[in-house]
Amino acid sequence: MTSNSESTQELPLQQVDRVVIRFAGDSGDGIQITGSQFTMTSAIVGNDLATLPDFPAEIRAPAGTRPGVSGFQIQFSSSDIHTPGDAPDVLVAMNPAALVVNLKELKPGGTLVVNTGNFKEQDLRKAKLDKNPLEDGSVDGYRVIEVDINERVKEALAELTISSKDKERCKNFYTLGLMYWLYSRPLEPTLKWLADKFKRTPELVEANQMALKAGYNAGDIRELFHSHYEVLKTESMPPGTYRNVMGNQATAIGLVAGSKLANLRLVLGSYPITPASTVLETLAGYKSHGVITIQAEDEIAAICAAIGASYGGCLGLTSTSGPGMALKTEAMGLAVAVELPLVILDVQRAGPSTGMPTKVEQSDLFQSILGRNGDTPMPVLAISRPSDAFEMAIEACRIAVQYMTPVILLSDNYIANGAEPWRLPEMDSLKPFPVHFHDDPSNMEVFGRNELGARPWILPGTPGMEHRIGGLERDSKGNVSYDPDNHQRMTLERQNKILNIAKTLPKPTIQGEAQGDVLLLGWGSTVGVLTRVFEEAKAKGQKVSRIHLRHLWPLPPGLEDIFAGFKKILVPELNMGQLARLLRSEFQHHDFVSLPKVTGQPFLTHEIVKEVDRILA
Amino acid sequence: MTSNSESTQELPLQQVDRVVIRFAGDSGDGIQITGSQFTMTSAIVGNDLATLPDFPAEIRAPAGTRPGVSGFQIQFSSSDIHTPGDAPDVLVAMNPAALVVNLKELKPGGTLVVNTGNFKEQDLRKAKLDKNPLEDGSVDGYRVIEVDINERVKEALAELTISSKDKERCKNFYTLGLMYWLYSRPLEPTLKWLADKFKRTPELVEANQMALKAGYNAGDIRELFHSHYEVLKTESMPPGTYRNVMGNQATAIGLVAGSKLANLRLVLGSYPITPASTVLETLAGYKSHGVITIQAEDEIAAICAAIGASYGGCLGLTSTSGPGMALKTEAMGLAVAVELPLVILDVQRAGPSTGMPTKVEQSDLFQSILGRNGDTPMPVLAISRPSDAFEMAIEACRIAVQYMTPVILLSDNYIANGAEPWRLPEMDSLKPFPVHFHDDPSNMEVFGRNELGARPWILPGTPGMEHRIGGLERDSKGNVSYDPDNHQRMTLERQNKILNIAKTLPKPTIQGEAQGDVLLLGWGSTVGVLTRVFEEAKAKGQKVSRIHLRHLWPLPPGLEDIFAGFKKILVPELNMGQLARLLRSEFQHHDFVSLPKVTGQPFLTHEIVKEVDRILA
Amino acid sequence: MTLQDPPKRTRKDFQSDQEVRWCPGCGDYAILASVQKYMAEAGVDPAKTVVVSGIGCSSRFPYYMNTYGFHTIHGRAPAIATGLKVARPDLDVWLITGDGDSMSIGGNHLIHVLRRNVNITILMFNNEIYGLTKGQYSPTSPVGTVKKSTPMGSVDRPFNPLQLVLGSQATFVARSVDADPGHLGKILKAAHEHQGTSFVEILQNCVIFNKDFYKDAMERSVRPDKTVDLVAGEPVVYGKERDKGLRFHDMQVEACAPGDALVWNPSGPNSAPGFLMAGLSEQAGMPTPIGIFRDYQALRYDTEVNSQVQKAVAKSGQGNLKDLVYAGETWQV
Amino acid sequence: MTLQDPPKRTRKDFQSDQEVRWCPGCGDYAILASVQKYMAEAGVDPAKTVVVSGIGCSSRFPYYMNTYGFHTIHGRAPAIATGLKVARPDLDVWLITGDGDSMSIGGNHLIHVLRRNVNITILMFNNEIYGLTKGQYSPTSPVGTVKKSTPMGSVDRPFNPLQLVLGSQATFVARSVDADPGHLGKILKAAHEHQGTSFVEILQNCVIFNKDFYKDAMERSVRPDKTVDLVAGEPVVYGKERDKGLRFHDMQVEACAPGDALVWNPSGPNSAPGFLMAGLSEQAGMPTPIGIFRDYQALRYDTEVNSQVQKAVAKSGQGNLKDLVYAGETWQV
Ligand SMILES: Cc1ncc(C[n+]2csc(CCOP(=O)(O)OP(=O)(O)O)c2C)c(N)n1
Ligand SMILES: Cc1ncc(C[n+]2csc(CCOP(=O)(O)OP(=O)(O)O)c2C)c(N)n1
Ligand code: SF4
Ligand code: SF4
Ligand SMILES: [Mg+2]
Ligand SMILES: [Mg+2]
Repeated sequence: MTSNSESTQELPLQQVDRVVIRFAGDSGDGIQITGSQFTMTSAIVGNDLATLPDFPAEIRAPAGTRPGVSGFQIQFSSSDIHTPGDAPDVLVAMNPAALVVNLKELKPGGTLVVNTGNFKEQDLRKAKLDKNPLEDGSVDGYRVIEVDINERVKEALAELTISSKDKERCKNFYTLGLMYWLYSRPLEPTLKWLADKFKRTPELVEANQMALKAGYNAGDIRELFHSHYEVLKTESMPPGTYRNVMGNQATAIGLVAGSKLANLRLVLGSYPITPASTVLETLAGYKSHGVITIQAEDEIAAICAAIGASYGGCLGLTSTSGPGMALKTEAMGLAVAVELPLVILDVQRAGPSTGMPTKVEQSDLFQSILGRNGDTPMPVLAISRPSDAFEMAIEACRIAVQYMTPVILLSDNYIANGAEPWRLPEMDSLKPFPVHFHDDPSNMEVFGRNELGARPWILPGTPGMEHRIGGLERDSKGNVSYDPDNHQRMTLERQNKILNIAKTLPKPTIQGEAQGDVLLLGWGSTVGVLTRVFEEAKAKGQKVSRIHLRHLWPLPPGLEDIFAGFKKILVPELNMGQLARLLRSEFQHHDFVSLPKVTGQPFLTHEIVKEVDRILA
Repeated sequence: MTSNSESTQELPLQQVDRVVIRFAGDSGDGIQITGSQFTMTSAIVGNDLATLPDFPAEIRAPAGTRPGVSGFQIQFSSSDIHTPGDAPDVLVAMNPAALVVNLKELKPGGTLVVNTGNFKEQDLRKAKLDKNPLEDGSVDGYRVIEVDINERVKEALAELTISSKDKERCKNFYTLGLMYWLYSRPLEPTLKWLADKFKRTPELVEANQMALKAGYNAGDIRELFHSHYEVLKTESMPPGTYRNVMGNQATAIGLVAGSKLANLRLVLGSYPITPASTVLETLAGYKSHGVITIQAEDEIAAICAAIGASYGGCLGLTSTSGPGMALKTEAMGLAVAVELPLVILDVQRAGPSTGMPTKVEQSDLFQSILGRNGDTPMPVLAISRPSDAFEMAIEACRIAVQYMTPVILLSDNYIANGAEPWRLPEMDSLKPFPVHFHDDPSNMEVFGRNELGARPWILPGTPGMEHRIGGLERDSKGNVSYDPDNHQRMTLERQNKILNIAKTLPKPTIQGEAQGDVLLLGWGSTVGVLTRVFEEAKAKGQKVSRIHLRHLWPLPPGLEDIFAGFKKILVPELNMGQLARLLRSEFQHHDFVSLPKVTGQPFLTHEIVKEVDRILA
Repeated sequence: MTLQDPPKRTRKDFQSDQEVRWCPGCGDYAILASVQKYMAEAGVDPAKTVVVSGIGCSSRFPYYMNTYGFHTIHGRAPAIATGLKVARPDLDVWLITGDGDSMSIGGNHLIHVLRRNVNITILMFNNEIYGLTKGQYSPTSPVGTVKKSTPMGSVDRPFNPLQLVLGSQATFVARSVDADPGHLGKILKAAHEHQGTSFVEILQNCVIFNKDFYKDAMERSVRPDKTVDLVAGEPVVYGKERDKGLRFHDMQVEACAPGDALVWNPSGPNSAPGFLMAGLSEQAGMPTPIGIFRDYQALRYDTEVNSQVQKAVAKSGQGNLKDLVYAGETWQV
Repeated sequence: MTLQDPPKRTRKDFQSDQEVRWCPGCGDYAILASVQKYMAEAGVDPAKTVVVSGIGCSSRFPYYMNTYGFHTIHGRAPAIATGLKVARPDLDVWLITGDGDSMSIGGNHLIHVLRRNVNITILMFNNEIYGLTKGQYSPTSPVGTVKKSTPMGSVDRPFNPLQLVLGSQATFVARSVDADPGHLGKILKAAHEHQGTSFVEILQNCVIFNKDFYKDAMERSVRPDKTVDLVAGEPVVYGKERDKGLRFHDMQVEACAPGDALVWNPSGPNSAPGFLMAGLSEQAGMPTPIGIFRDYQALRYDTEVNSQVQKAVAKSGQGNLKDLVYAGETWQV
């Protein structure tokens, strides 16, 4: 049953600027692979792009059910884009559950590709549907392309000897082929990827490649579509070598880079937790870079192992997410007290408590900046996108070793699993900051301070420099001290050391005019959507500018001046307004408007646009 | 060698309004007992009083050393007082270490009582002194009373058959007797206390009682002093039944009271930690009140056991200090998520990390209000003095059960170990707030909400009401939900429930005028010193008023109006300015001046007075 | 006096209205069915039953049980269950946990609940993997395990779960397997009837991340020859033909004729026999022991804590608030 | 080739400039002296030595040692030591802990460091009390302990520390006592020489809060008759006259003539003999065992982790940052 299809002599090739596709299907359907292949190929053809994977919470929810639906949205464009798009132009729905879960977000008049092979009685039942949504009017108003992908794949692979189960597993590549044709993408990158991926089972290489081509050809022989499209390569992308990268991967690479620039061995202590686990897994694969990974018994042991490694003269690192951060609280205090470098990566997810582990939120900000017993200041940085992770990870390492302090590096689920083209740095643009261990016994002030306020780092094993450190308050020699004045002085020194980091930070750059009605202020993974909002506002002639904070504590210099240029400062956050509250306490004389969102989903452009319009009304 | 003593026929009895005595000696000398006996007796004669015990950090530092010095300061008065006093009028120094550690704080011209029996060569050596401070001019300018207490006690007890070691142990009661005479206190309360304390060893009752009387008589037979003093009973104390109480003890009693008013069994899960341990120890003695105490394996288990008990329909309680709070962070989030009542008592000490466990600080405020992963709001209350602990503990219990929420109750080391007269409440003035468990299966919204925003509390064991709760985000029936709108709604409901508590709180009362130049704003254990500062300012004619916050989150109503009446709001805190930062973020249009102090010691009156003068200058 | 018969219940009475969401084929389904079946047969009252769990695939268990349930946080269920049981000794408390939840992050609470001997029933689903976080090795994975976080193989020696719990003074220790509902049912009964903490390790198949890890011993065809079931009062004999016996010699286990086999006694004060047996499968040629390794009566924390309260009340009378407040030296102003 | 003699050192070389601040009479002094004496005799290099500790009276130990030292947080020293030793296998890492620090709050890290067999030496000072927090009972206090938080006596069964660590797959397990420097010195040497995690329980007198708790077995006058020293290769014989022997029978220990006594072997793969012995003093009439319960070579985590790194480098070459950054599919714009 193929509908909406007419045979015309030649299908027109239309150029479009940007397209949003959402792939949706059962988590067993290989949706994430389909999405990431489409991403890779689009990156290679030179589009700008942004992605939003959406996993089910369960490992394998029962096939065909609504909780089992896995989604992957990509926006790709011939001009700059910054978000995966609010509403998809095309929805590919591999089963009824995927259709009903996603349909309401498809653009009016958008294209709906459905795999009718999965719309049988029992499929509808699994999705808890009484009626077939393809037949009850639900899909009216959309351009519906019905393909029995199951059948088509079976036919295409009829001659292969692999099991019918294995054949069925190829259907995502058929789907991908269809989309490649529709948007004029080359097959080669995926063909190559398949050859590599299944190199131990050549029959699977063949089958998947055949399915991909069959899907492509199905489009080509005009079976289905009225026209096909071309999204040209972005001209605005700066020249350079690019690579497609996921956030957690780029973070891992950046941390290795940071340790190398510091001339230290990287030692990760970690306990698996969604969505941070892949950082551990990635770093476990970097042993040839001298990286050591310790999968500890819990988050407390993980940070403690990292502290032990830093004490031993390596760069200690620990990676986790919200509940794990909570557990590390006490040990963070120890690292502050003994003034050892340490990087603490928090890939945030939706809370409180276990919350929604596979959803995004920026709600660990307060915990990071203020959530420890005692006066326990610690620098906090935030990654804003996969392609920014490398640089921010290096920055975290730099601050940690130069200031002898633990540093919190915030990421989130959206960055962690999102992918985008990353313009690779020139290697010699990376400025090393090698650590010099202190080894002069004639000058043994363990808590003496250099011009930055940092204490010397003394390597255990250095003859003649034996000393003791610990969590009790201590004097400048490291010995326990209950002296009142000493505690006052040490507390101040610890605070000033951290505040002084601000001096080394650049003043944030303003996108747009330095004066105006509204300053959009964001941090972390909202960068894309805020850029888009800014552009829309500018297009409308609104006096809106934008800055994005990469350093959350200490705050970068120059904010007072920047804020003075605007009537209102709009702070959209994926939490209940944490940064806004912090800014109000630091800057008393400006008008901060908080725009909180806590649905576990990223902002949509129009949600913020609406708020800007409201403020300007 | 007794100096400064002249024999006159009759010693004058002078009336004085207030006196500050500091007892100081080796931690083995029984200084804390001496101090608390003086306190009890002064309370019974009707003085107002305030105390400041100062323990050594070590259990038993080597005898005679400076780190082994234990101190106890008491101010007692015939009029209202609020602090243990800045500088002592009398210093009792039982050994050279105690002398050198404390001398610099004695008032110029003050009285110094020294036990010369402990000023031998080896005693000086233990205190790391080259010369005898009694002979090198160090004590010039003080009225020095030298008594060989060791010898006097030996003589006084010569006829007793107990060991000479046991005799020596009586010297603190000799000293106490001297002071009782000097300040005209009755011996009976202490004689009675001794009889009870040593009831199993009558020979020790006799010895200590004899020593006490010998000390008293030594004063009386005019061997030592020029005059003696009387501090009349306070007329301003409201009538009622009084009892002398220490902070941790009053807190424990208040928590039992809270559970009884809620008609629930109190179940404490705790892990020992200074200075909170005595709450566990006190409650362990209240078994006949149905109180259950679980000494858990760590702080995490402690709070979890309390959560388990609350889940089972008891009032769960956990008590700890800073590092333990840090460890409880994750579990607090669970309690917020499942919305069970729970009281978390944090007896603060100096941080960060292990810090200075026996010293005071108020630096867990941020951790308490903001230090959790996710948006995880929790009410925070603060006790301000031993006599206030009972009421605040009940208030914490009330909020916990009425709002189905964990509540943090802050105390600190100064309150915990301080003692003062407590005017006992009339029992029928205590308003019960009995819990009604929900047991109607026809109405089973596990996360439905009443008019306060609280969910129903359903007792496991209730037939027909079986349900599940957990840390994953949940819908109103308690089932796991990843629905975006549900998470937004639940997050809001959790936040509003806590913010709404403010509606039930009284507007803080202002001490002084509603308009003025400076509003002194404090919280917690600074209440006494701030009251004193207020009184001094008033006496000087400064336009200073004062409020003290008992609820730190949500903040009580009416603050905006109060703040509007003042040019500056001075916020002295024993931390780096945490409340001041919080207030700035909540109240944008007022001028908050932070006065931080982090020496591990309470504020002295003049430190704050100086700041007030500076502001007004 | 005749007791009233408990209402007859079926498995269905213990099924909640929530859709079960483990991966198709996961061993957790079989365990869920066994537990529900046992509860129905034993006439357990769902309203008096609480299932507490930590975090992990296994720990989703409470949602599927039509009893009271508390899905807590990772590793902390033993502490929460301790508080609950001490507060409410009348409730029947079950604790569901995984090898990661109980032996990794929750290790401390596990060993302490066992030491205290709180009267609860712990089922530890051991799939030798972290399922929920998608397949990292766990503290029960053998050395050399190649998984996501150990691309070159794990190098840490695993726990022997039963030795760990015996070392923690556990009073009831048993092992069974998801795929043998008959055996599992028997063990559940014994565990539930034991007074004190019962610890049951259930080998559980994670079909996604550690498929059939236990098959060498547990596959139906080899099971009789590769496992030995420790049953109190019975000789330690195994094999399809029950032709192989085991006995002790000098603190070792040695093979012997069935007739010479040791008669199993898990109930002595000394837990060393169970400890030795727990290590058996590490000995070449020896079967994997299942069944009951220890079943011993000892002091129970929950009971004792409550009886101290009763004693205190009996001695000093039910404490009254006024006495507490007005205690000690008081005076009038 | 002759090795250069290590510089001769004395106890003084291991004494820091900090005043020792335990209570007069505390058993910690004797242990400190024994450790310093052993280190001097063994020619240990203070600069290569790190003493890590948690929190407790015992954990103040590092301040008094003229080596590198890290006084960490309560219970976490094993995790910190693991990170340190893995990062710096060249350092000699000692860990000082108390019964509360290691068996209460630190239980999880303790069992995991033992399982991993990280090459460090752990000295656990067991005074059956929380000293630093002024005398609450601990997880090693016997049932019925009346202390500040247990006015009616404790009701939780204690750990047997040696059984707990053996259950955690410890490879070296020993027990000694503060008051017997000769024995303690011997044990310190064996523990330090063992490759892998060594766990030494040292019974330690807290004169303030738990004075002489161990005197029934450890007082000098009764010690020979009330303790039995387990020494590898020697018969298990004790008594002032060495007239009492012990041997195994059916997984029990029984008394026998000295000539029939078991010859002690702590080095087999099976730790059940040590486990059985560790429980001995709970058996009426039996002595308290001290000495070495287990001494067995096994895979070491610190070594293995580092050798995987070396293997990876050997296989793929020393990783270079550019290759890492420019890996995978790249393209030019
Ligand atoms: C504090 C915290 N740390 C980490 C996690 C992530 N986490 C969830 S389950 C799990 C391991 C589960 O393993 P196991 O107990 O064996 O259960 P299984 O899924 O195998 O049944 C981990 C690491 C978490 N939820 N919370
Ligand atoms: C997180 C935390 N919880 C509690 C404490 C308080 N505390 C310090 S030492 C200690 C117990 C010490 O007992 P043990 O390890 O046996 O040492 P000992 O003093 O007996 O040598 C406790 C509970 C702490 N410092 N930190
Ligand atoms: S991941 Fe494994 S343990 Fe978890 S549900 Fe799936 S099969 Fe079961
Ligand atoms: S309290 Fe006990 S363990 Fe601590 S120093 Fe004193 S005697 Fe030693
Ligand atoms: Mg598992
Ligand atoms: Mg101890």
